[in-house]
Amino acid sequence: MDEKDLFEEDDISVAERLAAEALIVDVEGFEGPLDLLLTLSRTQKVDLRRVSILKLAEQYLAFVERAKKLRIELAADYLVMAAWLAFLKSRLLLPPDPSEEGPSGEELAAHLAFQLERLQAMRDAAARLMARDQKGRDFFSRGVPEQVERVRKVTYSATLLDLMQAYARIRTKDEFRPFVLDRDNVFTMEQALDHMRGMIGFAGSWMELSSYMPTGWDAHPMRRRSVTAATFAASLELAKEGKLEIRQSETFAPIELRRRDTRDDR
Amino acid sequence: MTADTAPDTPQGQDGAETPRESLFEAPPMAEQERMVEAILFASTEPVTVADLNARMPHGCDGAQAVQHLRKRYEGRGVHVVKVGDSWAVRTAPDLGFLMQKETVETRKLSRAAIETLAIIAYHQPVTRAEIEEIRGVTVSRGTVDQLLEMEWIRFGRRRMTPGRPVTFVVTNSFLDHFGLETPRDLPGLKDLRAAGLLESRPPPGREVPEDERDEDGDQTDMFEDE
Amino acid sequence: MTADTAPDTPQGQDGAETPRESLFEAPPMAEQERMVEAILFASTEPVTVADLNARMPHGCDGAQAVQHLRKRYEGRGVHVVKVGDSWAVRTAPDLGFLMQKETVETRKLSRAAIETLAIIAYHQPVTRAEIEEIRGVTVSRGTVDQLLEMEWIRFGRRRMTPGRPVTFVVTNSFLDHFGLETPRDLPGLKDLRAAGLLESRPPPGREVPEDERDEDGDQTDMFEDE
Repeated sequence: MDEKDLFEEDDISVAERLAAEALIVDVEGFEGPLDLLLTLSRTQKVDLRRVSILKLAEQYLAFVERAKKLRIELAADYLVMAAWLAFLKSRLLLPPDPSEEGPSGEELAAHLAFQLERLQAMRDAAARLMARDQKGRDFFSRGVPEQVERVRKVTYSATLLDLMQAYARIRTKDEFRPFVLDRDNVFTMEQALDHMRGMIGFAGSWMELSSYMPTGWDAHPMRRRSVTAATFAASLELAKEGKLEIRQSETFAPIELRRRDTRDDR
Repeated sequence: MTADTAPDTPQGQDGAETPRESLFEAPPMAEQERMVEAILFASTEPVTVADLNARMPHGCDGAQAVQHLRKRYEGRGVHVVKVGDSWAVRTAPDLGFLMQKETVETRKLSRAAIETLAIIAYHQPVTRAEIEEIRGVTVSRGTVDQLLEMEWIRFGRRRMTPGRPVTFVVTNSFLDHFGLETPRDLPGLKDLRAAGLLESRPPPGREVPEDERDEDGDQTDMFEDE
Repeated sequence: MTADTAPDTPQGQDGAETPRESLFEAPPMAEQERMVEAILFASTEPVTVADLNARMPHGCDGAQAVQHLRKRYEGRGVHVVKVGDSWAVRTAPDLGFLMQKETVETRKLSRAAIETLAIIAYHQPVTRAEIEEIRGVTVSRGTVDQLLEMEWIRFGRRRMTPGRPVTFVVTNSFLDHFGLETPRDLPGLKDLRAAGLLESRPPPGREVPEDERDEDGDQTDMFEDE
């Protein structure tokens, strides 16, 4: 097998080779190229800080090569990493070209080492975290929590200003108010007619309109106006019916009424 | 202490007194008490002494430990109580009030409520019919109930008119809330106008005459009996 | 004079208990300790000091009472533990062996989820891109969703960098689950920081603008005030 030769050329141990083969089989199990690199670096059996990035790059490239030969489809990011490592390898092997821009091979290698170390550190931290005493496994909360009864209390707020404004609103503006009659202060024409019909029979001589008004309606100006208007309207109505005569000597003079004696209407 | 329970019987894991561990000393009573404490605390239901013994290391005396624990919790915020033949931790009965979480929500009074309240305040004692007459709309039962419940209004004397309708008056709580000593301290219409709250001229035909103050005068009569 | 407080008014009994508790002295500290004891025992979730104070009578000092209580339970079968700015009663971890019965099978977290959780805890606040940078692999939506759903992580402030990416931080539930008082108590945090492994170090050749560095300054602040 040529891929075996490839590994042999690289002079790696049987154990390493077996491990690499296991990696290939397990490729699905890796969480990305960095994870794979971290696993590969373990075969170097050195402290992560002293890992040979060059060697690691070679191991990785060999892995990818092998995977290709086995027709294992590698995800794109594994191939991107392979390309980058090939580039890194060339940088590390060739003497630095002063005309070339960008970071040196050593800088790039140092950063990769840092990334590996950091990933390993996070894995260790995760393991330590999970090894801690955990709730529901090592320590427990109360088995029968007592129900905290939620009492919702609603308080209503209103200030004196709210109150005054509300009252002012009621007493002044009626735009939102459906029409209703303020019966207290309104004397209707019907009432006036009823009232006058009772009186008219005795009104043989001229009498002022105001004397036909019911008592108790003159104290309040609003009521006074209402009763005046109603009584006047009622008298016009009675005149129209021919039961009443009306006269007024001049403008703004008192209006006088008397029964019209054409026929005894009683 | 429980040496009489046949040693070395392979009673198994469910046996309360698994004697296989009889080689070891039972933990000290203080430790047993800790164990009972933890078990009773975490258990989802009351635990029998047998169950305690089953769960504690061999040689433990759950019955005794629970008695120690019960004593320890005497007068504390939680008690160790016996429920049937089992044991449990419970809140001390006198602290039950702490198990209520009161959330106070402040809401604005509805327009209907504040208007009704204003009318009652300014015209008390006032009947429902009168409130409706002034507001020009029906007063819903809910509105009045709400104000009654808030203790801002209460029932006053009945009117000596046909039907003997009940009247409403404002309460001391109302006065307290609005910082008034008596209902007479309510600002009159003149004050409202001065404060710019009545800036609009009365609509034609609905003039508020000066002697409207008389009404307030009438109103004060109603409070005279305080 | 008192005609208005007619006996048939419903004002009486309730009016009496109008809460004016500021008139009363706060209960003695021993009593406050009992109350805190009852509240903490009754709750599975950690309770904030503010919540304690809200539930205890006016004038109580929950913070002080809980300290007394914590002392009282030292070495006992249950402990009073601090979780973030909240307090809870938990069984002593050394007694976990008694509790097999109470153990709830928790959903097994995937390796990716555990790593992501650790990265968020140690690097918080951290963006998704940073998590991916550390793990060298895309963070699947499901992983983050699972941690969010478990309420072990939550969204933190947005980064003030282009794109304003959201950050993730761990929650109080996380601290509670792992018995941590604060994120500063994470195991090995100090060593990791000393080793520079919690720095976000940009790959060489990619210069990081100044303001982005400032952000990282903020980030470390989270732990720095030890």
